[in-house]
Parts: sequence; structure tokens; C-alpha cells
Amino acid sequence: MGAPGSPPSGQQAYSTWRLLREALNGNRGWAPVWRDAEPRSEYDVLIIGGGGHGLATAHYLSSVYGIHNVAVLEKSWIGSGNAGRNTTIVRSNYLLPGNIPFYEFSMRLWEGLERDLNYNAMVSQRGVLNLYHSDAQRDAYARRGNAMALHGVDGELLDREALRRMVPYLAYENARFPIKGALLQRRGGTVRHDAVVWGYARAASARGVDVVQRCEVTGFRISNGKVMGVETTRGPIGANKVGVAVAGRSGQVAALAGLRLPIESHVLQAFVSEAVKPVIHHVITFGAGHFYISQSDKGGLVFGGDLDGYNSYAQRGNLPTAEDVCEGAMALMPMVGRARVLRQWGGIMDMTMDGSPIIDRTPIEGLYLNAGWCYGGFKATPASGYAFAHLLATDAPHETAAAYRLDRFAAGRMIDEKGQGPQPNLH
Amino acid sequence: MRLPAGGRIDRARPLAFRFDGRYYSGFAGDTLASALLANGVRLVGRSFKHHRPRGVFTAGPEEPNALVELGRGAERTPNTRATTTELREGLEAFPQNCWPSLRFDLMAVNGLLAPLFAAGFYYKTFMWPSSFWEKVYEPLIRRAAGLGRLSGAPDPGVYDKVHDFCDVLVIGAGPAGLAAALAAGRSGARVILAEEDFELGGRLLGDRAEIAGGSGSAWAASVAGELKTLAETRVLRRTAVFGVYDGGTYGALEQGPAGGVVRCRYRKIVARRCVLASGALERPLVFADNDRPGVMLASAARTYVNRFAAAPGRRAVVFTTSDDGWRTAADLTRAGVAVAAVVDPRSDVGADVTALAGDAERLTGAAVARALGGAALRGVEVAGADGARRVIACDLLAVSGGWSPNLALTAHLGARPVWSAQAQAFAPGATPEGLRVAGAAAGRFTTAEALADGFAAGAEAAEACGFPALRIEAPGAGPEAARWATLRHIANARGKSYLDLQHDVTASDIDLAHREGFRAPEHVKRYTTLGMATDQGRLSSHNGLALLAQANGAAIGEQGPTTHRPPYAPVPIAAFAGAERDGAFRPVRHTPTHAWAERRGAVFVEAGLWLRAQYFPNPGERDWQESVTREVRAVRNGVGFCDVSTLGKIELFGPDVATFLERLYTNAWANLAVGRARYGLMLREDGIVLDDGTTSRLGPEHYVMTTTTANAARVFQHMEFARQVLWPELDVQMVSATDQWAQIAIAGPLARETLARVLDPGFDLSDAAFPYMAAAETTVLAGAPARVFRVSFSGERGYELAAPARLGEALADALMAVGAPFAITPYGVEALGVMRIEKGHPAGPELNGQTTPGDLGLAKLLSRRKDYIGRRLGERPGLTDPDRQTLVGLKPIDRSQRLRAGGHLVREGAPASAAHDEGHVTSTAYSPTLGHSIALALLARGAQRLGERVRIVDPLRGGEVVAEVCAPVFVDPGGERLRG
Amino acid sequence: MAEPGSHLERLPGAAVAWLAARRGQGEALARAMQAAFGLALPDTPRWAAASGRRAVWAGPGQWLIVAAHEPVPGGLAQELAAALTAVLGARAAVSIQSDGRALFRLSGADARETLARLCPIDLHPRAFGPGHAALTRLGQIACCLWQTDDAPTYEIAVPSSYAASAGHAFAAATARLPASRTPP
Amino acid sequence: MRIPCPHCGARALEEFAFLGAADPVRPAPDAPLKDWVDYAYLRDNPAGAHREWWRHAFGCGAWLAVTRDTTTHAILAATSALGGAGPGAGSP
Ligand SMILES: Cc1cc2nc3c(=O)[nH]c(=O)nc-3n(C[C@H](O)[C@H](O)[C@H](O)COP(=O)(O)OP(=O)(O)OC[C@H]3O[C@@H](n4cnc5c(N)ncnc54)[C@H](O)[C@@H]3O)c2cc1C
Ligand SMILES: NC(=O)c1ccc[n+]([C@@H]2O[C@H](COP(=O)([O-])OP(=O)(O)OC[C@H]3O[C@@H](n4cnc5c(N)ncnc54)[C@H](O)[C@@H]3O)[C@@H](O)[C@H]2O)c1
Ligand SMILES: Cc1cc2nc3c(=O)[nH]c(=O)nc-3n(C[C@H](O)[C@H](O)[C@H](O)COP(=O)(O)O)c2cc1C
Ligand SMILES: [Zn+2]
Repeated sequence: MGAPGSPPSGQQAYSTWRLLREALNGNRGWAPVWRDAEPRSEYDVLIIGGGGHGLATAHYLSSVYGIHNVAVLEKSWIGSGNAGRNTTIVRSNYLLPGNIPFYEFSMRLWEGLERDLNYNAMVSQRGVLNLYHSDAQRDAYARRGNAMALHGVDGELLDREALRRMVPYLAYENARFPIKGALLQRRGGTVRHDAVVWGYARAASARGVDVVQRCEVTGFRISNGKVMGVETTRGPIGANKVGVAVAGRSGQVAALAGLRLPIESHVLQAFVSEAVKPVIHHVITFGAGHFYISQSDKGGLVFGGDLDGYNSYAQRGNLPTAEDVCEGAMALMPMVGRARVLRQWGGIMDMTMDGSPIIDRTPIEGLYLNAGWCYGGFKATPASGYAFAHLLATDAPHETAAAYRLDRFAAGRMIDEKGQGPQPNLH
Repeated sequence: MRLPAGGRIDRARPLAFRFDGRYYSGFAGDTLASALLANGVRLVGRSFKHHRPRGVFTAGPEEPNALVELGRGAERTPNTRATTTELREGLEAFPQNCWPSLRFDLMAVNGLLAPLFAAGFYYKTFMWPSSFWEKVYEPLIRRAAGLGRLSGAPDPGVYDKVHDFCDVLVIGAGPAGLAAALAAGRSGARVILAEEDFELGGRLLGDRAEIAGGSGSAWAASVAGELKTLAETRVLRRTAVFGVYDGGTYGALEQGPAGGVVRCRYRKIVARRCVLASGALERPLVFADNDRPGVMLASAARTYVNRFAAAPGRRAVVFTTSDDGWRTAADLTRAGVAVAAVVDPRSDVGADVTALAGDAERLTGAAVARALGGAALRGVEVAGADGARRVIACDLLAVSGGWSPNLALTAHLGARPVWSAQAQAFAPGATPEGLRVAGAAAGRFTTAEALADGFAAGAEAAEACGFPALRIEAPGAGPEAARWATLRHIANARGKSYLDLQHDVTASDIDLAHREGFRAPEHVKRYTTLGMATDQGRLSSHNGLALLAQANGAAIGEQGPTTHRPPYAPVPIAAFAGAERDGAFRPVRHTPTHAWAERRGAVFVEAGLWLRAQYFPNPGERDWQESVTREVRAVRNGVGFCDVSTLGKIELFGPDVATFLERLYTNAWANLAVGRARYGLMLREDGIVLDDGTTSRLGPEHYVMTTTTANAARVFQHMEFARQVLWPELDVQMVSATDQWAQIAIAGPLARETLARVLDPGFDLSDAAFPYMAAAETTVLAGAPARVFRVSFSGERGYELAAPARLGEALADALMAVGAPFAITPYGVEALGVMRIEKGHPAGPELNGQTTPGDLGLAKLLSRRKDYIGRRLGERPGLTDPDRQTLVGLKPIDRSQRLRAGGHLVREGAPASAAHDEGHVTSTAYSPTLGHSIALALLARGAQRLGERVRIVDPLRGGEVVAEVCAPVFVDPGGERLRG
Repeated sequence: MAEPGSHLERLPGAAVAWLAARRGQGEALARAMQAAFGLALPDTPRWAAASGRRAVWAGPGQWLIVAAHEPVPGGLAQELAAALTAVLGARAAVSIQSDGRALFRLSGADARETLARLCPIDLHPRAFGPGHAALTRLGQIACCLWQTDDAPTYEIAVPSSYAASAGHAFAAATARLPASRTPP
Repeated sequence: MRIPCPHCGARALEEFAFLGAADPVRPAPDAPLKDWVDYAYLRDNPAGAHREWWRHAFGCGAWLAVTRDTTTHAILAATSALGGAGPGAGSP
């Protein structure tokens, strides 16, 4: 085990030089980014779910833990789930000791991702601002920022004037809830979400991992309490170990193995505006309403808010939440009023009962679970993949993910950042 | 060029406007695009990536090129479609995404470097060195991308929001929609007809159709006239239905008329039935340099000459794969535009169709291989049936690749469109409940079919709502052919063949994506950005899918189109927000003494939705600290009062209230006597503290509970759940009385004397008659009902007096008057907070949803003799772990140092690191009573560490303080002052 | 046809009491109210009035009793409580709410259009008319509203701490009405 | 989404507050801790019909057990914890 290894030999290396050469050649020499593999009958490890987490798991299994006989099974096209529809924010500004080291580990992996993958996922450390509007909120952010600092994570508490110098366009006057300052994490930012999926798929595929699309897992083969493989829409596939990384579908897939989880599936919406010239240079989160925003490199204002609030697998949003989110926008930064919403979509979130994830073994031998990412799992992608690979390879939790146990609810050791208790739609 | 006659413009109303700094004139009834074309303006914009010169391409909302910045200053609106912008006097528009100017755009070099900038190039480079991404590469990419500019100033527009209800919603007012609205409207149903355009008629406005022997547009006008007479039918022009949502709810956006107060109006329409008559979208053709200004959809060219009397060129070529395209030749010729040729790759075009070309050359079996020209079209290179190439000069090329039903709204709830081989287009799949598609959107492409379908759909919808079904005979319509072929790509070694005009996605990008393994349509979309521009693939989707199918060796129907999402028409962020923005973002709750406190110069602070007096500065006081210190001292030494009406107040009635409270609270309630109050602790079912407060028994079956301000709504809901769902057998009624009472805390050694003077005579306030934790009903201010509670948050002798809210100000005045001899002092929430910290009462920062009763030193309130919410789960090992952090007090060793909330606690001598983090400071205050800073904190095993020293580290803000751990009650731990 | 426009007034002196039936005592309460005040408590979202008092349905088993005035604050509730205790014993719950609710009256041809901007319910005459009541939202504020006549006139009760915001919401909604409306 | 409140009629989503699954039943006080953990934490989370608690928070205040298809949002049934409408229904 150790740092991710050097690029695999099977991979077409990307470089500026290569780009120039191909441009002159009509771009005819480019090879598929990953192999669209046919499933084989047997693997050492099967990963269910070709989202960011599943693919990252495969990448680290092969590049760090030397396990190559791996397949990632994706029911649709890779990245069709939340990896392909999230608002791309990465940060490690967490509060609780169970979370901070994990998300910071993830941040470090993001910082080295391009070199690790030889793929530009556009990790953009533009700074994440969480605004506060009252003294109590400031104190809560101070508590959080100090917790981060004690873990070696960067953070700054800005007062109103410092914030104003950074983002002059907020509604400092005439606000219903005055803007008093912000917790800033400069290393936080955004990452081009689809590129993360493709980059991991490419790297894993080059090391021999089979990325199998249009292959839905429909059942488990379990014998004497041990998993033997899975049933899929493309036939049965055997395996020693099976890792589930299906995000919003966690409850469903677990049910195929007879498990009930501390998870509800909820819809979270996101919105993108028509492209406009750069106006918002950071990630900004409103502290007195449900609204956060960043601007994509293409120019769209990418924003969102809270869950729609009820169990759903429909992968689409409603109007009241759109209104709520846009009200937040117009309370915080009324200069975006004339940007037009271009698209509104939803994703299915695996909301846990304490708002924190699960990376653990299950009561079924050989069956492992990576779930409960709520609406914060994109930023976790590298660390989640790494830690899940570690668990699959060694049967022991990765040190940064040791708290993400399935039995923590029975033990009363919840990791409840928001203090909302067992009501997933409040996390 | 403006045609000398015809069109639906009002030549009596000329309008002056500006584009790109130059003055032009048009007429009422024009769009900005039609007026520009009438003025001979061809170049209107630059594309997103290649910055290629572009002209008007459509006559509708799907326009990819003619996007402008409209207006100046705070009124500037980027990305406005010139094709749907109604011309008005003084309109000012500016080209966007070009620098330094529209004609000479430096970024146009991007076009030359296009092979380098092929789909996905950025994923393969810009990786070295990694710090360059944020500093160099990304800013460059960002600056080049984007379209128009936001003004940067708060949007001054007024946005309206309305809830509408109807029996039948008809979307689109083409022949099908008009017919549907008429059929439903005549039946008496409540009908809303929503049309995106500012005129009703749909294609009837742009085409020379014939209905009932007259012109199509005349028929539309007569229907519009009749609809106006139907009492329950409302016609909403300029209103695009942008989304279909659950439960028959539709989102619509109405543009305010020019000069109106309202910029736009967001309508939420709840309809029992819906007829979607949204028409069809014409498809462009894919050939080299098909983006030159002068290339335009054939139907748009017809619309410009027929509806707007604006000739988009002088000499035209029509390139079509549809029968319908041929009509263009006839209409252009009639309008005086020379038509050089009609080019149709099909060789089986019927004679009735080719006849439409009139004198123009008919080139069937041929194709346009390339458009020529730069900033304007100069001609086309045509590849004949024999393969020979020739150039035909023209400045207008009208293209038609056939039509696709405009079905986006059918897919918003998740239905997938299905391929119709017969229509050579995607057709609606399963439709949302209650919605029927009609007209061209349903594949009934001719006017005659659309009319018949519309009448039937409208009648059916009305009937489904319980109105009589009216079978209306559709009027006859002129002959019309509707047949086309899908043409993929006329490959050409030179020039770029654009699919997505705005995003500059070309046919070769599809090939490249395919080569690199992006083969699912959704992958191709995300890799190339095809269909992700402002038109959302309305123009490019079909052709893109066709090319991809070819590359995949599949039929186009095997792979569905990419997902359609709302909004169908883009909605300004401000429109969704409506009036709920800026200071009106959320309502304000005022306390009963608000105006009084305002007059006394109080400074207010938000507490949830409430505004509360934070402190009452006196003249000459330097800062808030000085005022707060004075207020605290006044209470500790004399008497003060504070409005605590924001605390939640819940009235409980019934014989089973005591049982109910037993189950809600952790402590005992069965034995609370009438006239007594008790402190109670409420948990969530998971054993974590939810809230605390006092509940008083005012009568045998009447209790009143107080909750914290912050948790009032949540606690009420929690209790309603317990009452209705968990224990419906209990006879308990409950109602919120929070707003009914002005509740004033009167505290301090002189509180009793003060209170005695405001209560109506006859109430015995002696400690014997009204001891600590007594509660009673009485009267105040000459007969008004009142409640008195002997409770205290400050630690002083305290009472809370409740009177009807309208008397809040009178009560405050009365207290000031009677308390004058005692120098009575109103105090705000800041002083309240200081005193509660001095007394170690947990509040918001301690009741943070993560603490147990044990953590807060309240384990003694956990009854062992009964069931209550939170009991069993509170017994879990993690919640009873002796290593948990518990509430303690902290005093700085150096008393001059200030403690700050949010600092973390580390054992003396241990390093400041996560491994040694033992807790944090929750609340701090300067204690006027002790004369130094004090704090409450949560510290690991805190209760056992009294007297120990800890470091309070604050790496975030710098500074470190050593403090002594003490019991959390700083003032009067024995509670003597409280009891008097 | 009524004049266009609408008129909003606050009803400051109005009296409100909240009334709820004890478990299983709904019918007894209804009889008692009939006997004591001639009021027929509606059991659906409607109101009934008699001798200057209006009983507005306020949820299952709950009513708001509304009168134009009361002698002292809370007098209406006291009167109710006294009468019901006399008839029923303590078999009903009565809570003083005169100061807990702010009452508005909105009347005139534009009233419906104004409310359409604030309330997510259908107030069209075919769906809602004199005699009807509803518990719903007024913008972001919970409200109880009822229609008293065809003017149309609505009375709207909101928690009194929201009175100023409710007033602003009415004003903002009125300002946004289309300039020229087609008459209903 | 519009939820048919048995007391008030069909109303818009924005009048309601959602709690969660309605099937789990609060165990007896002395039931094994495991039952309590299951009750508070474990969910079927079905893709399809789901019985769940909603409160008509901006309306009549009743808690409603709503059966809803989580894949389509279609409402299949809604009953009130307070029983049917009618005087006295407030106190079952
Ligand atoms: C709107 C929105 C905004 C968000 N914003 C952020 C953000 O800003 N920052 C952040 O950190 N996080 C964010 N998130 C959360 C984040 O996207 C997710 O937590 C994360 O992507 C989940 O991990 P994943 O990528 O592996 O999931 P997914 O991409 O959902 O991967 C799961 C995959 O499993 C597949 N699958 C499911 N069932 C089966 C089966 N039976 N057989 C085979 N395959 C199956 C699915 O098709 C899917 O591709 C957001 C989410 C959404 C929806
Ligand atoms: N012959 C052919 O090949 C052919 C092909 C296609 C269309 N047509 C012509 O199209 C017409 C079809 O009639 P029709 O009524 O079905 O369509 P239409 O195109 O005439 O009318 C559709 C109307 O719906 C409006 N609309 C679309 N989406 C909307 C939305 N979301 N909200 C509000 N308004 C919206 C459009 O602005 C338009 O006015 C006929 O006149 C026919 O001649 C002919
Ligand atoms: C960060 C980000 C930026 C996006 N930008 C655009 C955009 O510019 N144009 C667009 O059409 N869609 C954009 N989308 C939305 C996608 O088109 C798509 O709606 C989303 O990924 C969900 O997928 P689905 O709609 O296919 O279910 C963006 C999505 C994300 C996550
Ligand atoms: Zn209801």
C-alpha cells in the first residue's frame, strides 16, 4: 500500500504535445478513454455502481492495492447517477472529528488528482465561503474553523469588511438577515464532475479493471452467509468480494441482499443558469436560507439549496424548492436576478439518519457497503474510493474512515454535524 | 429589407431603437430580429467557443445566435433572444461575447485553432504545473466562455407571482391550441390558453395557410375574438408554460408588456386537464459552414416575409429535405425575394410540391455542400445528383430538415419520447396524467389535422372535467404536404459543419467523442456540450442523434434523446423569487413591545423570524457592552424587565394533559398542583435534548407550556405528532398562544414591589402565597386578563407577566412608571444572555442537537419510573459514555482576558492538536457581576475536572487563554436570590 | 359589477376565541353551542354565524369564534367558557385568541386577484364562496380565511406577530396586479 | 405535488411538512433495545408505494398517513390521524 503508483502502460498519455500532434492529424489518433468491457463470469472483486465512488474504488484497488481482477458494474452509463449531476463543490470544512480527517484526506487526493490520473478534472481551488448572519452563527463557525485548524485544515474567519472586499456584490444593505462575515476555506472549490468519472474510469480501465455499462445488478448469490456473486441483467457474475457503491439506490440494492439500512432516498435539486461572463469567483453558501452557488467555467451559475424534503426515486425536482432557492439568491445577491434558469434537475440522495456516510462490512461475509453520502459525497469521491478499496483489500477500515460504521446507530455514536437527529430530510 | 406591403406590423406606429450603437427604426408588431433584418442587419452575434460571426437563424425562442444584451445599467439583461423580443420605442440592444467589437472580435482566433480546441481538449492538458490551473488557465477559459454580462447591480425589476386554477389548460395557440381552447371554452369549462408569443396563431402567422376559405391568421383572429367573449376562458399571451410538475401543476412565465410595472409574472397553474399544442420545431441541416449569417430556417424565412414584412435577403436558395421547405420558395418569391434554386437531396419529391418553386431552379437529388462567405453569406456550393459541384450566389439560404414535435413538456415527469418511423421524428411517449398532446406536437403536422385534433382534444378535456362534450366540425384547410427525410451530414473536407450553433459543436466532434468511447447520447452531450446551450438542443438534438446513430451503427430510434428538463423557457432567477427578496425575503415577527422599544432607541437583533430588542442604549454610552453591563447590574441590584413574548406558548387542555406531559418530558408531571409551574426537559426519540422550558398548571385541565424561541415550531409539531399519532387515546387539546400574550419578565430584588404595583389590586404576591414556581391568572391594567408566573431565567427574583398582546406597550409604560422609583431598566436579549450564562442555563449553543441530558448536567431530571420520548435510545452506550463532553464553566486565570465562543479546549501542557481536543467554548459573556469574562463549555468528563486548568486555543483567530474549570453556575449557586 | 380595486382594512377590535371539543365530545359541544349561542358549528371548512358571532372551522374539532367587539380583551373567550362550563361542565377547551390573531378584511373586485398572489388555493366562485373557510398560507404566513359576501369580501386571520408583514404582503401583491384586467 | 387532505381537500405541497415512514411502530417501553434502534433508524426505503407521515402544517394541522409512489409521486391514499372530518373528530 502507499501512494498511487505510476501511470499504467496500457494508457494513452495525455499531454499538450500529444494534443498538438492530434490536432494536426484531424484528431484521428485518440483511443477510447476507457474500455467498454463485456462482463466476464468471475472476478476477485465486483464493485456495483459506476459513479465516482465505484470507479475511484476500482482505481485505488488496482493502483494502490494491486488488485486488478475487478469489474465495475453500472446499470446505465457511467456517471449517470449523482456523480453526473452534482454541483461540484469540494471542501473539507467539517466540524466533527469523525469527519474532518476523512474529508481532508479527500482534499489532498483532489490536489494530486491530475497527476495521479493524467487527466485534467479541473480541480479549481477557488475558495468556499460559508456566510454567517448572527453572533451565534459566527461562534458556531469559529468552533468549526478551530476544529479544522486542530486537524491541520485551512480556514479563515472573515468579518464583514474582509468579506466585502472579496465579494462586494452581496446584499450588505437592506438584507432581511444581515451578512456579518464568513468562514472561508481557500483550498475548497469545484471540480469538473464528469471528468472525475471519466478520469477514474480511464485510469482503472488501463490497469485492467473492466468497466461494464448497461449491467444492472438484480440480485445477490449468497450461500451460508457468504456472498458468491451477483445476478445482473447481463447474466450472473461470480466474485469473492462485492462492494456496493450505488449512492441513491443503496436501500434498493441492500434489500436484494435482505438488508435494511439507516437510509432514506431523497431528491436534491440543482439549477444552472444560461452562461454569463464571469461574475462569481468563489463558492458561496447563504447562512440564512437554502442557497449556494458557484459559476462553472462555461459561465453557467450552478446553484442549489435544500432537499425537496420527501422520499423519492423520481430524480426530478419540484417548484416550491425552486422558489425557495431563488428567494435565497435574491436575498443574498440580487444581481443574479436577470440570469435565467436554463435547467433544473434532481438527483437521488442516500440520506442517512445522522447525515454522515457508511463505509463498512455488512452482516453478510464478502459484502461491503459504501453508502449514505447524502448531498456531500462528491467531495468525498477520492477518499471514499481509497478507503473502500482499503476495506475491500484488507478487511480493516481505513484510518480516516474508521467512524463510518454501520453499527454506530445501535451504539449511539452518531456523527450528526447538524444536530438534527434521525430525520434524514433535515440533514 | 422592409417589404413595401403586407405583414402584421403596424406601419402607423414606427419605433426607434438602437443596436450596437446605431439607430434604426421598426414598427409595432416587429421583434428586434425582424426589425434588424428589415434594416439589413445580418451580423448579430458571435458564437460561444469559436467566436464565429452569426446572424439570425430562427424566428422563435429556439434562437441560438441572435442573443443580445438588452438595456443599460441595472436594467441590462444578457442573453435576450432578439427573435422573441417585442420591439418598443427606445429599445437598446448590444451585441455580446465579442471584443473589441462585433465586426472585429479578437477571440475569433479560436475558430482557427478549432482542431486544437476539439471536444474535451481541456481534459487532456493544462495539468502542469498544477497551481497554474487556478491562476492562468482557468481564468483564460472562463473569460472566453460565457455569453452576455450581468449588470452587477441588484435587479430593479418587479416580479409577480400568481396561483391559477382551471379545468383545462391549453398550451400553445396555433391552430390546434386555438381549436382546443374554443372547444373547451364553449363547453363552459374554466380554460386558460397560454401562448408564448405576443400574438395568437402559431404557424398561421408565419405561413400562408388557408382556413375556412380565408387566411389562417384571419381565422386565428376570429377565434381569439370569440375566446374573449367566454367568461371563464382566459387567454394569456407572452406566457410560456415552462414546466410540468406533480399533481397537475404547471409553471408558466408571462412577460410583462412594455411599459408595465411588472417585468414578468410567474404563474403556478393547477389544471385538471391539459392540452399540449406546442407545435413542432424545424430541423436545420448539417453541411460545411452552415453557420454563416444568412443561413436560416426555412420556416423562419417565411415568418419574416409573411408576418413581419421583412426580407431576410435579396437572393435566396432553399435547401430542404422536407416538402414543407418548398413552400418557402413560393412565399419568398411572392414577397419579391429572388429565389435562385431549391435544392432537395430527395429524388422522389412530388410534382405538387416542386411546383411551389415557381421559377426557381429545382435541384432534386442534390445537396448544398458548403456555404460561402464570412460575416455574410455570399453563395452556396451545391453538389448535384451527378456529383458535380457548382456555386450559386445568394445572400439567404433557407434550410429545412423536416420537423420534430415540440414535446419537451411531455417528458418533464420522466416519460421518454419514442421514435416514430412514420413521422421520422421522436414523438411523445407516455404523457403525464391528465395531459393530452394535440396538433403538430402529436404528429398531426398539417393545419387540417391540427385543427381536427385540437377540437377533439379540447372537447375531451372539458368532458373529463364534467362539462358537455362539444363536437365541433373543424373548418376546412388548404392542401398541405408534410413529409421529410432525415439527412445526416454532407461531409466536406473544408469547413466546419455545425450541429449546435451556439456551443460550436460540429459533426467532427461527434465522431471524436465516438472514437474516444463516448457513445451513449448522454455521454456525447456531456463530452461535447451538444444541446447544453440556451436552446437546450431544440435545433441540434435530432441531427446530433442521427450522426451518433450513424457512428454507432444503430438506428436513431434505438437511442433516445437526452433528458428534457424544465424550464422549457428560461426563467429569470428573480421571477422564481417574486416579491420574497431583499428585506422581504422572509416575514418579520414583531413582539408586542416592538414599537415601544423602537421609540426607546433599542437596537434590534434577528432571532429566527423575530426581531427582538438586543439592548437599550442610553445617551453617552460608548458601546453595546456598556449598555448591557448597565442593564445586567440594574437587574441584579434593582429591577429590570424584558419582553420574552417570543418564547413558544402552548395551551394544553383536557383530563389527560398530565399523562401527556409525563410522556413528553423526562421528569415527573403527574403531581403538579394547580397554580404551580415546573421546569421540564424534552428529548427527541434518539435521547438527545430537544428543548426545555416551564409548564404551568392554570386549572385542573388547563396547562400552559413555554418552549424556547428557536424551537417553538418544532416542539409544537413534535407534540402534535405525539398527540395525534403516538397516543391518540389521550384526551388532550392544544393550541399555540404565542402571539396572544405579551409576556414580560420582571426580574431583580425589587421585582415583587414593581409587579405588585402593576397588577390589579387584590393579588397576593407574598412569598407565602406566591412562592418560587407559582403560577396564577389574574388581571392587569384595570381588568385585562393576565397570567403571572414566578420563574426566573436571570437567577434573580423573577416573575413573568402575560397580558393580551395589544397591551404590550401599555404594560411597558406602566412598568416604567411604577418602577421609576426603583430606576427600573428595560433590558434586551443581550443582557438576558449574560445573566443566563452567569446562571449556567443551557440555551441555543448548548441545546445544539448533539447533547444529552447528562452532557448538560440534567441527568437528575431523568425519571426512572416512566416511559418518555427518548428514554430507551438515550440508554445507548455512546450516549452514556463517561468520556462524553459535559457542561462546565470557565474563568480566565488572568481575569483581564476575554474568552471567546468557539475556542477549543486542550489540557494544559498538551499540544494544540486534534488528538488532544477535549471540547469547546459554547457561550461567553463579560460578567458584570463577577467583573470578568466567563464562559460555558463542553469538556470531556468535565464534571470531574472542576478546578483543573485548561488551555482555550483559537488557532482560527489566534490567541490563547488559560482558564479554570468551574461549575457552570457563576452567580448564586444556592439559588437564594431566586427564592427571595 | 363592482368597482375595480379592492379595499383592505385591519379589524383591530375584533374578538377571537379558539374552541375545541374534548375527545368524543364533539356532538355535545355542537349542541351546547347551538343552545347557548344559536351557533351551528360547521364540521367542514365553512363558517356559520348567529347573533353577532361567527364560528369558523379551524381544523378537525376546532373552531375560531369571531365577533366584531368584546367588552374587555379576552371577554369573548371568557363568555364562551362560562357558558360552556354551565352547559357542559369543563367539556370543551377555550383559549383566548383575540390578541393572537390579527384580522384583515379584504373586499372589492380585485380582492380575489390579490389573494391569488398570496394563497395557493382556488378562490374562484365555483370553488369557494360566501360561507366557505380555509386554512392555508398567506405568502409565508399561516392564515385562516373565510369569505363573507360576493363583493367579494374575505376576512383573513394571521398570527398577530406577523401583522405588519401580512400588511406588506397585501400591499406588494396589490401593486403587482395587472394594470388592465379583463373583468371577471 | 398536491396532497388530498381528508379535512381540507387537495392542497399544494408547500402547505405540508414531511416527517418520514409511517410503518415503523413505536415499540413498547420495555422492548429490546434492538427494536428501538430499528424503529428509529432502519427504513425499507421502497421504490414504489410508501406510507409516510405528512402534517398539514399550514392548514388544519392534522398528521396524515399518505401512501405515495416514490417513483412517480402519485398519491395513492391519504388518511388523517384524527380520523374523518366532523365535529369531535379532533379528539378520536
Ligand atoms: C443536485 C446534487 C448536488 C450535489 N452537490 C454536491 C456538491 O456540491 N458537493 C458534494 O460533495 N456532493 C454533492 N452532491 C452529492 C454527490 O453527488 C453524491 O453524494 C455522490 O456523487 C455519490 O457517489 P457516486 O458518485 O458514487 O454516486 P452515483 O454517481 O450516483 O453512482 C451510483 C451508481 O450506481 C449505479 N447503480 C445503482 N443501482 C445499480 C444496480 N442495481 N446495478 C448497477 N449499478 C447500479 C447508478 O446508476 C449510479 O451510476 C450532490 C448531489 C446532487 C444530486
Ligand atoms: N406541413 C408541414 O410539414 C408542417 C410541419 C410542422 C408544422 N406545420 C404547421 O404547424 C401548424 C401546426 O399547428 P399547431 O397548432 O400544432 O402548432 P403551431 O406551431 O402552429 O402552434 C404552436 C404554438 O405553441 C406555442 N408554444 C409552444 N410551446 C409553448 C409553451 N411551452 N408555452 C406556451 N406556448 C407555447 C408556440 O409559440 C406556437 O404559437 C400548422 O399550421 C401546420 O401547417 C406544418
Ligand atoms: C456543474 C454542472 C453544470 C451544468 N451546466 C449545464 C449547462 O451549461 N447547460 C446545460 O444544458 N446543462 C447543464 N448542466 C445540467 C445537465 O445538463 C444535466 O441536467 C444534469 O447533469 C442532470 O442530468 P439529466 O438532466 O440528464 O438527468 C450542468 C450540470 C452540472 C452538474
Ligand atoms: Zn388539512
